[in-house]
Parts: sequence; structure tokens; C-alpha cells
Amino acid sequence: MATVPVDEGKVRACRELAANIARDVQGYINQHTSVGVERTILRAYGAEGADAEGAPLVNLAVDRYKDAGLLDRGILYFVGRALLGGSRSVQEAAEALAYGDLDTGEGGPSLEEIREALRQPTIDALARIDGARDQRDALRASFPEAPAPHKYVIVATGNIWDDALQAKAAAYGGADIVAVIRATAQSLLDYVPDGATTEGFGGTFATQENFKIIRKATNEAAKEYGRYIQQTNYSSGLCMAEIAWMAAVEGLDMLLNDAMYGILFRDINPCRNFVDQYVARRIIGRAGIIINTGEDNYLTTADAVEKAHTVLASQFINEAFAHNAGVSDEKLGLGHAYEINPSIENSFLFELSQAQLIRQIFPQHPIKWMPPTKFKTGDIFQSHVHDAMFNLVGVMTNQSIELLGMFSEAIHNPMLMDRFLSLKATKYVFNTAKDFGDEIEFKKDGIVAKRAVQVLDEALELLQTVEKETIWGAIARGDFADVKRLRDGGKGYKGVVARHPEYLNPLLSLLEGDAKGGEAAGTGG
Amino acid sequence: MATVPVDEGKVRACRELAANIARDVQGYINQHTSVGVERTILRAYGAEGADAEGAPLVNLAVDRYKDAGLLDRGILYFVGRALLGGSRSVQEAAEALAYGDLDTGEGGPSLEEIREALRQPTIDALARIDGARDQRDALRASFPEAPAPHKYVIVATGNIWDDALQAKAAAYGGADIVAVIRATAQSLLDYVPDGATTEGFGGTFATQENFKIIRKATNEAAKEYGRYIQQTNYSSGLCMAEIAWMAAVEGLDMLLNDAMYGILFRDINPCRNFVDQYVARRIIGRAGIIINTGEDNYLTTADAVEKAHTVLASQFINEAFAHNAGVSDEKLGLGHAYEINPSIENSFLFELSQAQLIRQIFPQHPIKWMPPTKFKTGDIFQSHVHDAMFNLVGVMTNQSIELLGMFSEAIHNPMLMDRFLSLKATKYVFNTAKDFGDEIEFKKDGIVAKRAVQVLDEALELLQTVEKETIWGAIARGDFADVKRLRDGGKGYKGVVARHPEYLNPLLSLLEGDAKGGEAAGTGG
Amino acid sequence: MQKAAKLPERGVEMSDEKQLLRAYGDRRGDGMIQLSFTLEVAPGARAREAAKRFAELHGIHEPLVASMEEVAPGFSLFVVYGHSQHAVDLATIEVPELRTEALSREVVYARIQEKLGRKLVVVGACTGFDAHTVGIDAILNYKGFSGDKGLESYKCFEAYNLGAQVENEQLLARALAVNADAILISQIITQRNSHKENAAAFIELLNQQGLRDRFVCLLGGPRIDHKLALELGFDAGFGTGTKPGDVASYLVERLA
Amino acid sequence: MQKAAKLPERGVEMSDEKQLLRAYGDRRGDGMIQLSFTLEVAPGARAREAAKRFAELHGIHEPLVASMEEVAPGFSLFVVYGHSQHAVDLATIEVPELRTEALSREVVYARIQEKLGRKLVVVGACTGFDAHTVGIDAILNYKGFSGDKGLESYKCFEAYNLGAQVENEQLLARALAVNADAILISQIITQRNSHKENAAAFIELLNQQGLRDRFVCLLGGPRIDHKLALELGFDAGFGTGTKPGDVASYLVERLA
Ligand code: B12
Ligand code: B12
Ligand SMILES: Cc1ncc(COP(=O)(O)O)c(C=O)c1O
Ligand SMILES: Cc1ncc(COP(=O)(O)O)c(C=O)c1O
Repeated sequence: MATVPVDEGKVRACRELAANIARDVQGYINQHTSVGVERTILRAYGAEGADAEGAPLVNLAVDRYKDAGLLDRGILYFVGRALLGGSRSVQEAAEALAYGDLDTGEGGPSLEEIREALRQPTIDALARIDGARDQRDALRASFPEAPAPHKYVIVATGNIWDDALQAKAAAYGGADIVAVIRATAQSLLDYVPDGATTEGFGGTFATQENFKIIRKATNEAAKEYGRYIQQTNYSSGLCMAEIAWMAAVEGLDMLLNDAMYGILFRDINPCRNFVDQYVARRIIGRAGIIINTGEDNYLTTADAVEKAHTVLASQFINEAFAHNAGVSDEKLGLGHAYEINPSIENSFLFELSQAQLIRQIFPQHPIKWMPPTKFKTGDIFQSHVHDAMFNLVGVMTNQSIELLGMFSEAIHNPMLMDRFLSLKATKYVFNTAKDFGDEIEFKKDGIVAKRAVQVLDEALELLQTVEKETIWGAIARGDFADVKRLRDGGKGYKGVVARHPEYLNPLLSLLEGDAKGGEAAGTGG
Repeated sequence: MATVPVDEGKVRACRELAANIARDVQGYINQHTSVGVERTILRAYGAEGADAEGAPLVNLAVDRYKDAGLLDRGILYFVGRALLGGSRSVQEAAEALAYGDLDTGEGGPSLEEIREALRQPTIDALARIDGARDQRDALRASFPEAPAPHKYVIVATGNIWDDALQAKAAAYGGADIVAVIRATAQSLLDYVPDGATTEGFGGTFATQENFKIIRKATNEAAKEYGRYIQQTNYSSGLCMAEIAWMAAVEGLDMLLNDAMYGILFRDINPCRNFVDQYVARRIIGRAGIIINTGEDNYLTTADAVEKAHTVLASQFINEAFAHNAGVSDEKLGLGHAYEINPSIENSFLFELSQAQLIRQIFPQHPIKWMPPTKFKTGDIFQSHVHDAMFNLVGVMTNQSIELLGMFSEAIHNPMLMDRFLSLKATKYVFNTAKDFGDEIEFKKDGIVAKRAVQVLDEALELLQTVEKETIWGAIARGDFADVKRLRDGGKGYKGVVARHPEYLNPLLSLLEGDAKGGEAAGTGG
Repeated sequence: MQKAAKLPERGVEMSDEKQLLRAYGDRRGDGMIQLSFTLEVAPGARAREAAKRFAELHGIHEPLVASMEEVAPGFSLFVVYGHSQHAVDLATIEVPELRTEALSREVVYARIQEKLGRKLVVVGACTGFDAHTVGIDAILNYKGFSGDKGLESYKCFEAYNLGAQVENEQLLARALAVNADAILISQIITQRNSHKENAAAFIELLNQQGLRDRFVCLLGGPRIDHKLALELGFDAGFGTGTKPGDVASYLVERLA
Repeated sequence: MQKAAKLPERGVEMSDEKQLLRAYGDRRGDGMIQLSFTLEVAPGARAREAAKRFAELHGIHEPLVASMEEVAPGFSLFVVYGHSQHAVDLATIEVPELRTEALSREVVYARIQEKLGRKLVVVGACTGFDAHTVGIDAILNYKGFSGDKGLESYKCFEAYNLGAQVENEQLLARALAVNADAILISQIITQRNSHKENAAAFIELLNQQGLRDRFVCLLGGPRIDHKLALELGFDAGFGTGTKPGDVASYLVERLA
């Protein structure tokens, strides 16, 4: 494999800085919860369903205690009390919280009694996650491992039944991973819609039922074609943690999940986002789900030549946050992208350099490589060639997960034929240039090598500044994606709640094991 | 530049064997002429025009003396006699030969007198070639040299006026070289049509007037876009030499011209073909025209993996023939192609290896690199990607002349939009990967390196066999292109004539200067 | 012997004024076009014939099915070439075209100074659920687009960029608050015509409040053209490749 | 709050028997197709509108001009997507389909031995000015195609391959001389329908000489299908991807 020069000392320095940056935030996280987190926990214990208007039970229950200023104790505190007060199940308890008399949490059973009432439900909640993981892993293990890069394609009809048909078609065409893109609006919804959905533009709603339907389709396809098909969706937006849990119990393999994407690209409040991502990742870690981080997006708003180092710096930060939440390197699909202006001379060499650099710095990680999008135009023929060059870099540098470019990128979500042709072209490039990366070496001090050195140097420098100014400062300054966000701005801030000293969340505690996020003292037990 | 291992000793051995192979044939060539050669010479001295049926004057004159069994003396012998007998110009002389009384060549002026009568016409004939060359070169020199690979595209509407429009469009799109493909039928015609033509399928007839029209259009385009546009056509088939001369005087830059293509792919008689190619190349050499040989075609009938060495072996032979005819390495655009079955694993590496090998073995030569054609299908999208990989090898290995692949290759001659899109995609690949070849090195003993060694070894072996069995034997055995042809088979054999000991051809003698083809004794003076 | 017809030299330039446009493949009038489409039928002789007929229904003469491939079980993708029988009469096509001359920064400045004597105030946003800010940023932010700096960089503009996912009400409120001269709306997502609906809803809101005449309203995005913008009730529309300078020039022409 | 409509599970398999085919882009019935074409007009608002109208004339609803680019001075290339309004009724499409079962080499041999008691004689050529021999070679020569050996390799076939550029008269003379059972013609070049003319002329020649019934006549090439071959007077047609075994099987079915 052709390598670029990487100064291991600098890499270590970057990792240390990133750890410091994340540690600082972890202190905040450990002292807060959010409506999203509490809904997640309530779901995990078994609450489900929605009312006639489609409002999920977990929203009704959590919002009620939030509005009453009681959520700081954690929703489970009230669930435990309801169980002790006569509810025969968590579902009944949740209904009581939603529709019954408001429990102010005063008097009644002791904390120890509440903990005891939650003991079995907590065991069940964890068992559900573990069971789904084991079932998925068993099926997966029954098929041979697909060679990297894994071919990842998107399905996005808006109608889950068409999605299922197209997911199977994608498998037929050679896809290894199928993503159902979410409806444009979903990430800003502060609830997860219920049931199967057939409307949604720009994509299909992420719902638990929809996850089931696609899982069924991809598992059928796996049996039909003798290849396991990975399923992925988005754990992102205001319901990041809830979706992580749904994905966990429905046996998804992968999730788009990032420590900062929501802040930068969805204007979600930074505090809310950091709190949610921690719990989401605790679940993801337990479920053995691979995450895909979103640094690739930075290059759609910032210049891919000038700001390449921001991608690398952010990857170190995302990695640190993920470590804090118990996600192992083997599940950390850091995102990066092929987004340099194609009219730039030797841009291919710059892309190659960056791809190889990331590959070397994150050798255990299932890094995720994103195709050109920003400079795509309606000339579908040219676009197809642009993707071919991207594919070549993917196979040369042995990217782990490769989202396939579509020739219609500038026009619409991929149609059936677009996806098929993209898979066909990708298979051709991967096969025709299979061992190309192993066949060559990069010239010392050449364009590729120098570029790699420069990007790492700049990333180190940036991390030094961020460490000094904290992540909040960096985000406010527009260090990432050229987007500026304030600590108290953005959507969903009202959903953040400081934890009570006796905040109760035994599932989270179990997920944290002994190793709580970062080192900061938490009160999650 | 990444290089493959090349054993210079083996290369020298190949060149020596090829020289021997060509020398053997040169003996034959020097003792023969053909109707094609004689028509060429008659044109060169100024005979032109056609009768009411479109039969060219040169055909009428030469065929008459051929049929009378008199052509062995060379048509100029009779032209000289006619001039001495009262014709006031070569044109008048040719008309006399065509329509007047048959001159049996007996009695009359001495050979010395005839030579003297031809002295000024010979000087004029040579001056015409030289003048056209100088004029073309002067215009060309007034523009900056285009960077390699030169982008070569095909125009083939059948109608010379549409061709001219599209030639200019090609220049607008970024082409460096424009070829007007010939009508399917032309290479087997034993005459060159006269005047501008508007009908022809698979292409447009090569005529002197058509050459003029395209030259005008490309020169206009050059001025408009500030880039010189090279013009090329086919000196191939039964009128190989005549077309070479027309191209010379109309200022073409390049010609498809091969020592064996007509034999193998048009079933033209080997003797006829060898005799014609020699004279064609004498003119081409004088005119400073670059030739493109046709070894690329071998891979359309033979397998590109198994028979790669036949391409290389044949290139050495073509080179030897060209040297014998006074064509310098700088004008020798040896042809090769990207024709490996794209479904073969690592086929890209094999293509890369071959392209680089040819580049290194023929460093002075403007080698011509041909795109994938055989494995193209009607899937134009996939075809475009296939071409992209080809383009990448082209720029990596610094090919001199690159004929651009067309996504519609399996469907039709390129339409306006096909050509534009091909140029666009090629410019993108050339630019984005401009210095890629310089950035890398091939692994020692890797797939690329080993393949190069193997191909040279096999070519050497084949040349050893061919030298033993002579080229006639090799062709009869199907050594090239998997096609077998017999020495006395094929088209146009009747047009070959053994030269009289006093065969007269002062223009050819001048073109040969002192260095007559090979070393064999000739009688061309 | 092939007799070469000697036509009068037509020359290589486009000839006389023509209004009837047919597709041009290789020769004038050949009508060649390329199509690709998927039908829910497995490949085979019947499928090929179905594809031919399908092409013919579109007015394609002698369709050639260049490729037929199964893209999903029971679905075939076809690539077809053929001679379109249709022609468009260019003479009948009248489209409103934005014909603002590109003014230099100096002229823009001078005219606003002279006519308004104050800064020209613009408010922009990407509205609805659309979060694609790159386009509106390119027009408004200092950085600009393709080397052309955004309105923020002009001394004579006061530019407010509200960013993405802005509700129409929010946008209007802000425009009123800063006393804007012009409102700039960006719409990138076009699925199910959401761009049209979002944009029309904003004009509707203005109309309801009797405020339509108070602002110059511009609409932009990759699928927006001037014609569409006018149809949706805007004053002008700006598509792919718009530069900040184009917008500045237009606003000056309108307002100063 | 977005209320999710709960449809009855449709499942992911293709549903019930359907005869009316519309183009399928992303969802059943959307009719999406892609077109590309060149018009002799320089890019601009009018050109864009002309392209839309042009697409509409083909029955394309809501055409989207995804790309407009000048490909030659005064010529624009358009890439257009839109919803085709047309549908093909599959039920009305009847095409002759070659349905020869692929027979093994052993069966081919056994049947020829049994029924004919001699070798089956075939003569093939690429006729007219067509010099593309790869196709006919693939069928006749030992080497074959894609791992399937050619007729020459069968013990029970006597195969003569006359190669390229063979005149119809020459081909017929040879077929008579070797007493052929079948004549195989290959036509690759299709420009100006030369393949059809060449092929039809051969049948015409046979008819003139009253010899049509004497030979089984096969036509092959990338633009040949069984239907076309029948229309041109042949017994069967073979297109892209034909293997020698297919031809052997067909001949056995016909002759032995
Ligand atoms: C960058 C990008 C993103 C970024 C956006 C980052 C950001 N902050 O803007 C990210 C990664 C976040 C993103 C997310 C999504 N995206 Co997006 N994205 C793109 C992409 C690649 C490029 C768009 C772009 O930046 N172009 C460059 C700018 C400069 O061009 P422009 O917008 O046309 O602007 C110019 C002109 O139009 C004009 N202009 C624009 N607005 C205005 C306004 C005025 C007043 C004026 C005068 C001029 C003007 O001037 C500008 C300069 O010339 C396109 C594909 C493509 N290549 O076009 C997809 C694309 C637009 N995205 C798409 C989708 C579906 C999404 C998602 C919904 C996917 C999902 N389900 O997760 C999400 C959600 C976003 C949401 N809710 O809106 C689709 C839209 C499909 C459709 N036709 O509706 C596209 C086409 C991709 C695809 N093929 O699926 N995306
Ligand atoms: C190889 C090739 C050549 C080689 C031919 C070598 C040779 N001895 O055959 C060379 C380089 C010499 C050549 C030259 C030319 N070619 Co050419 N060539 C091709 C190419 C690249 C591949 C054809 C091929 O070999 N396919 C592989 C074989 C196995 O497939 P096949 O022919 O379809 O055969 C299969 C079936 O159809 C069937 N089959 C075929 N025949 C028969 C017969 C029977 C009886 C049966 C049962 C089955 C059968 O079985 C076969 C196996 O499955 C095509 C482009 C393409 N990719 O298709 C252009 C192409 C056919 N050529 C073309 C042209 C124009 C020419 C030239 C005229 C160009 C020029 N002006 O110089 C010349 C002249 C040739 C002439 N007079 O015929 C055009 C034809 C355009 C058109 N539609 O009419 C094409 C499409 C390229 C293009 N886009 O311009 N060519
Ligand atoms: C981490 C992450 N989440 C989410 C998204 C987009 O989806 P949405 O904006 O609907 O959350 C992306 C986009 O690529 C992403 O990278
Ligand atoms: C040397 C040479 N001559 C001629 C041709 C083809 O033209 P024709 O067969 O019309 O002579 C080719 C084809 O590529 C060629 O390589």
C-alpha cells in the first residue's frame, strides 16, 4: 500500500488535545439531561405508541414532567414511582405519567425502593438491546465478509414500501449497505413519528416500524443473494438518542451520528446536541453499531482545499467524544469526502493524499468516504466520470465504507436506474484497479506527500487553538464548516435540563459500566 | 515518471530482428511497383481530374498501360515520351496516355532524353510537397505547442460540409487533432473519388477536395481558438500512396498508415500492400507527416491479454519498415490500445503496464493510444467511465496522441454531443491527474512490472520466429491479429508489377536520396 | 464507381435564420436524441419491443434500443437512440429575460449614493425546511461566489442573512424590523415542488398583510428561473451560477 | 405533527399482473425518463424554454432542464428529466421469440448422427462492405465466444467461414459448391440501414434463383433481432451475446 508520511508524535498530540477538548464538554454532559434523552430511556423501558393525533406517548409523558419542572430527576424516577403505585408495566406507568395525575415526586417510596422497582425493567431494557445485537450479528456472521470498500447506497422515495423494493434492488445491484435517507424535515422534529410512513419529501421518516420493514427486506435480499446487507439510518437531529435506540433494537448495522453535525448544519443548540449525542452513543456502543460521523459535510460549506485540516481536526474530536461514550475504534466510521473543485489542477492528487492520510491515522476505524456532491452539475455524463475518479481513490486507499456517488446528484435523490448504474460503475473500478494501491509508492516530497504533512500540521495547530478556546468558542468562531453557532442559540435548548443531584437513570448507569464518560463526576446512577 | 523495468539489450535485439524482417521484404519492394504507386506518381507530377463517370484520369492512364503490360517501365517513362512527343504539360501527357494512341514504348527518345524531359516536372513535384509542408509548419509554429497527450477526435458524418462544421465544433470543445473517418467502402476502392463528397456511410470519402475543405475549417478554428488543430486521415487501403500524396500537398499533419493493416484487416494482397506502403511512406517522410500505425486493431480480433506482445513485436516491424522509407522516429506514431476485457481483475494494471512499456521503448515516438472499443456496450454511462480509466492511463504514462473514446462507441459514429462530452471528460481527467504519473513509482516485481517484462520477452520470442519464417510466413500463420493471409491471396494483387530493369521514377529516386529502402539493390532511378 | 455529388459550398458557419428547431445529432435535421428509462418488465424480446413502442409513443422514429439491462428483478433499464419527429418553433418562444447590465462596484455605489443617499437594505434567507445555505451565503456573505464578493462586501449595502430553515413569518418580521428594501429568498429543495409552495406562500403572506409593494422580492436557487419567479409573484428570479454582482446590479436598476 | 398514514402492507415484491407499463424512476407510476439532445440555439433563457417545450412535445410532463451547455458555437446540449405521460400496453405486444432450448454438445451430435447420418454443413460470411468478422468468427471458428467453442469444434458440423466483405453472389456460389444446409450472414454496420439492405438483397438473390427453400438462412449482428430477421426473409435472427451453442441448438431443432 502506498503510504504518505505521518508523524506519529503529531498524531498523538492531536489525540491528546482532542481528549482534553471532549473532557471539558463531558463535564457539562454529565450534569445534564434532555427531553430527547428521557424519551429514549422511556422507550427503552418499553413505552410505545402514539395518540390519535400521532403524538408519541413518550413525548406526552416527558413533556408533561418537563413543563412541570420535574424532569431533572429523570423520567425513570416517576416511572418507578408509578410502578410502585400500581402500574403493572412501564407502558401503563408511562400512560399514567402522560394522562394521569401529575406526580410532583414528593413523598412516597424511597429512592432505594424506586431503584428496586426498576431493577427488572432495567435488566429487560438492556437485554432487548443485547438480544437484537446478537441476533443481527449471528445473521451477519452466517455470510462471508464483503471486501472493502463497502458499497453504500441511498434509497429515498418517501414511501417506505417503495424504499423496501429499492433496497432489495440495490442489493441485487451489488450494494453492501443500504441507507434510507430521512425526510428533509425530520431532524428538527422533536418527536419520532409512529408507524410505517408513505409520505415525506427528500426522504422517508425514520420510524421504528420503517426500520423493521427495511430490515426485513434487506435480510430477505441477503438470503437471496448470499451477501449480508447492512442497514443504516440517521441518529441525528433532535431525536438523536431515540433513533439510536430504535436502530439498536431493530438490528441496524450503522448510523449516521456525529458529535457536532446537528449544531453546525441543523442549528441545533450545542448543549442539547452534546447531551443527546452522549446517550445516543452509549446505546450505539452497546449495540455494536458502526457510526458514521459527518465531517464530510464541512466541505460543502467550506473550501475543501483550504479547510481539509478542519475535517481531520474534527475527526479527532469526534473520536474523543465517541471514546467517552464507550464506542470502540472498530465502530468509528469517521467521515470525509471528495469535494475539491474538480477544475483544480492535480486535485486528484490532493484527494488521494487526504484519503490516504485519514486511512493511516485511523487504521482500525471503518472510515467512511463520501463522494463528490458540491461540484456536481446537471451534466450527468460528466458527473459519472467525476464519481469514477472518486471510486478509484476509494479502492486505492482502501476506504472502509464508500458512499457511492450518483450521476444525478445535482438533480434529485437517486432513482432506481441511477443507483444501479452507479453500482455497476463502482464495481468496475474496484475490480479493474483492485490492487493498484499496493502496486505503487508515492514519491518522497511529492505533491501527495507534502499535502499530507501540511494537513496534519494544520489540524494540530487548529486543535491547539480549540483546546485553548474550548469547543464552544471554536464553534462560535466558525472553525468548522465556516458556520458559527452560539452556546445558547439554536433549536431545542429548552429541552435541556440540569440533572438533580439524585437524577435517576439506571439503564444509562449500566451502559456506562464503571467507565463513565470522561472523568467528570456524574450523577447518572 | 513511474517506470517499468525494460531490458535495453532485449530491445536492441528486437530492433535488429525487425530490421532483418523488413530488409527481406524490402528486396521484394525494390523490384516492384503497382498501379497505386504509378497513379500516385502521375498525380504528383500534376495529373488531375476525372471523367464524366467520375473515373480519375490517373486511373484511366495507368490502367491502360497496365493492361497493355507496359507498366513495368513506370508510368513516367510514357509521360516523358509524351512530353517529348508534344504534350505541353503532364496533364496533357496524362490525357494522351489515357485517351490517345497507346504508346508501346518502343523506339523514340533515349532514356536520357526522357529523364531530361522529366527534370523540371520532378523538381516541381518535389517543390509542391515541400511547399505544402513548409506552409503547414509555419502556421503550426505560430501557435503554442499543445501539451501531450494530444486529444484526437473523429468526425464522420458522410457529408464533408457537416464534417467541417463538426471539425470546428471539435476544436471549440478542445480537440487538438481532428480525423475525418473514411466511408466504410473506400479502402477497397482502387481509385480515389474526385471532388467534395456528401454521401458515404460510416464516414466521408477521402478526396483531395475534402482534405482542402477540412484544412480550411481547422485553420479557421486554429485562428479562432488560438490553438493549432492537426488534421488527419487514412493513408491505407488500395490507394494508400495516392492518399499520402494528397495529404502531403494539402498540408495534413498526420495519417493512419501501417505496413500491414491492409493485409490483415482489409484482405489486401500482401505484396501490393508492402509495395504501396513503401512509396506512401517515402512521401510521408518528405512531408513531415506523423503516421499512426494500426497495431491497436490487433486487439479487436485477438485477445488483449494473451496477444499484447504481438502489438509490441509488430511495432518494431512497423518501425523498421518506416525507417527503410525514411520516416524518422519523431514522426512514428506507433499504435496501441486499451482493449483488455474490463471484467478482468486488475485489468487496469495490465493496461497501465503496457502503456508505460511502449512509452519507454519508443521514447522519441509520438505513440498513439487508442481507447476501449471492443468491450463497449450500449450502456453509454458505463462506457463513459471505461473511457475515463483509459484517459487516466493516457495522462499517467504520457501518451503522445490519444484518440478519445466515445460513450456511444458500440452504437454509432460519434454525434456532436458525444464528442463534446468526451472532450469534456478527458480534459477533466488530464487536468485533475496531471502529475499523477510523476508522483508514483511502481513496486519492484509487482503486477505492473512483471507484466512489462513478460510482454517484452514474448515479443522478442515472436520476432525470433518471424525472422526465421519471414513476414510472409508469419502472416500466413496468423501471428498478428489472429488473421491468416496468403502471399498471393487478397485484393489488388493484379495491380502489382515487377519493375523493368530500366524502371523510371525520378521522384521516388529523389525521395530516396542516397538511402534507398533497406540495402537491397533497387532499380528506381 | 461512387459519383460524388458536388453541392454548392454551404460553408461551415451556421446558415440563415431558422426558427424551427429539431434535434441535431450528426447532421442537420436528423432529429437524433437519446433517452433512458426503466420499465417494469424483465429483459427479453418482448421487453425490447415494448421499449421501442414506448419510444415511438414519444414521437421517436426508428428507435434503436442500444442497451437493455435488468436493474432490479423484473425491471429493465433501456438506453434508446432515435429520430425525434418534433420541432420547436423558436419564433413562438417569448420568455421574460433578466437583462440587467452588470454594473461595476463603483457605479453601484455611485447610484445608490446619489438616488437613495443611504444604504440599500436587504434581508435574505433559505426558507421552510430547506437548510441549503450555500446559495444565499454566496450572494450575501462577504466571501461571495467564484471570486465575486457578496453584498456584505459593498459599502452601499446593508445585508442581513438569516440563514437556513427560516419561517416566512420570521423573515417578514425581520424585514420590517430592519426596514428592508429587498427580500431575498433561496429555495434549493425542489422535491414535490416544495420550492414553489414555500415561495408562493411568502408572497401570499405579503399580500394578506398588504405589504407586497413595500419590498422588492427576489427568488433564487438552482431550479429557479426568472420566468418561474415571476409566475410565483416575485420581481425576479436567479438560477445556477448567479453572481452577487448580478443581484447588486438588478437591485440598483430597480431601486436606485 | 406529521400523521403517518398506515397503508396495508404492500410487501416488497412486485405486485399483481400489470400490462400498462409506464416509466419507473423512483416510484411506481412516476413516469420519469431522461433525455439528452442538442438544439441549434445558443444557451440562454429562450433556449432553456425551447428545450422544455421540445420535451413537452414528446409527452413529457414538467420537464426539468438539468443541464444546458454550449457544445459548439450556437448549439446547446440539454439534459432533461421529466414525467413521461405515455404507457405501453404489454398485452398488445407479441413478438416472435426464438425459444430454442440449449442442447448439450452430446445431444447435438446424437441428433445429427441419427437424423442426418452425416455432418451438417454451414457456410458463413460477413457480407457487403462489412469487414467486422469478430461476430461470425465467434460463432463459426474453433475459438468460439465467451468460453463456448464455435461450430468448427463440433464433430458433427462442417463449417466454412468466408470472412469479411463477401459478395452475396460469392457466398451463394460457395454454399452451392459445398452443398450447405445453412447459410449464416453477419451484419455489423448499420449506418443508413445498410445491414437491412445487404441482408434483404441476399434473400432476393435466393428467391430469384428459386433457391430460398434449399437453405436455412440465419442472420446475426448486434442490431439484429429475431423479429427483424424474419421481416427480412430469414429463418432466424441472432443478436448481441449469441453463443455458438445457441446456433447449434437452433440448427438441430430445424434440421435434425
Ligand atoms: C451542499 C448540499 C447539502 C449540504 C448543505 C449545507 C448548507 N449549509 O448549505 C448538506 C450536506 C447539509 C445537505 C443536506 C441535505 N440535502 Co443537500 N445538497 C447539497 C448539494 C451537494 C450542493 C448544494 C450547493 O451548495 N450548491 C452550491 C450553491 C452555490 O449553488 P446554489 O445553491 O444553486 O446557489 C446558486 C444559485 O442557485 C443562486 N441562488 C441560490 N439561492 C439564491 C437566492 C437568491 C435570492 C439569489 C438571488 C440567488 C440564489 O446563487 C447561488 C450562487 O450562484 C446539492 C447537490 C448539488 N450538487 O446541487 C444537494 C441537494 C440540494 N441536497 C438534497 C437533499 C435531498 C438534502 C437532504 C434533504 C438529504 C437528507 N434527506 O438528508 C439534506 C437535508 C437538507 C435540508 N433540510 O435542506 C437534494 C435535493 C433534491 C431536490 N431536488 O429536492 C440535492 C439536489 C442532492 C440530491 N441529489 O439528493 N445538502
Ligand atoms: C472490432 C471493430 C472493428 C474492427 C473489426 C475487426 C474485425 N476483423 O472484425 C476494425 C478495427 C477493423 C473496425 C473497422 C471499422 N469499423 Co468497427 N467496430 C469494431 C467494434 C469495436 C467491435 C465489434 C466487435 O467485434 N464486437 C464483438 C462481437 C463478438 O460482437 P458482434 O459482432 O455483435 O457478434 C455477436 C452477435 O452479434 C452475434 N453475431 C454476429 N454476427 C452473427 C452472425 C450469425 C449468423 C449469428 C448466428 C450470430 C452473429 O454473435 C456474436 C457473438 O455473440 C465496434 C464497436 C462495438 N463495441 O460494438 C465497431 C463498429 C461496429 N465499427 C464501426 C465502424 C463505422 C467501422 C469503420 C467503418 C470505421 C471506419 N470508417 O474506418 C471501419 C471499417 C470496417 C468495415 N468496412 O466494416 C461502427 C459501426 C457503426 C454502425 N452502427 O454502423 C462501430 C459500431 C463503432 C462506432 N461507434 O463507430 N471495426
Ligand atoms: C451525521 C449526519 N447526520 C445527519 C445528516 C443528514 O440528515 P438530517 O439533516 O436529516 O439529519 C447527515 C448528512 O449527511 C450527517 O452527516
Ligand atoms: C492503419 C489504419 N488504416 C485504416 C484504418 C481504417 O480505415 P479503412 O479500413 O477505411 O482503411 C485503420 C483503423 O483503425 C487503421 O488503423
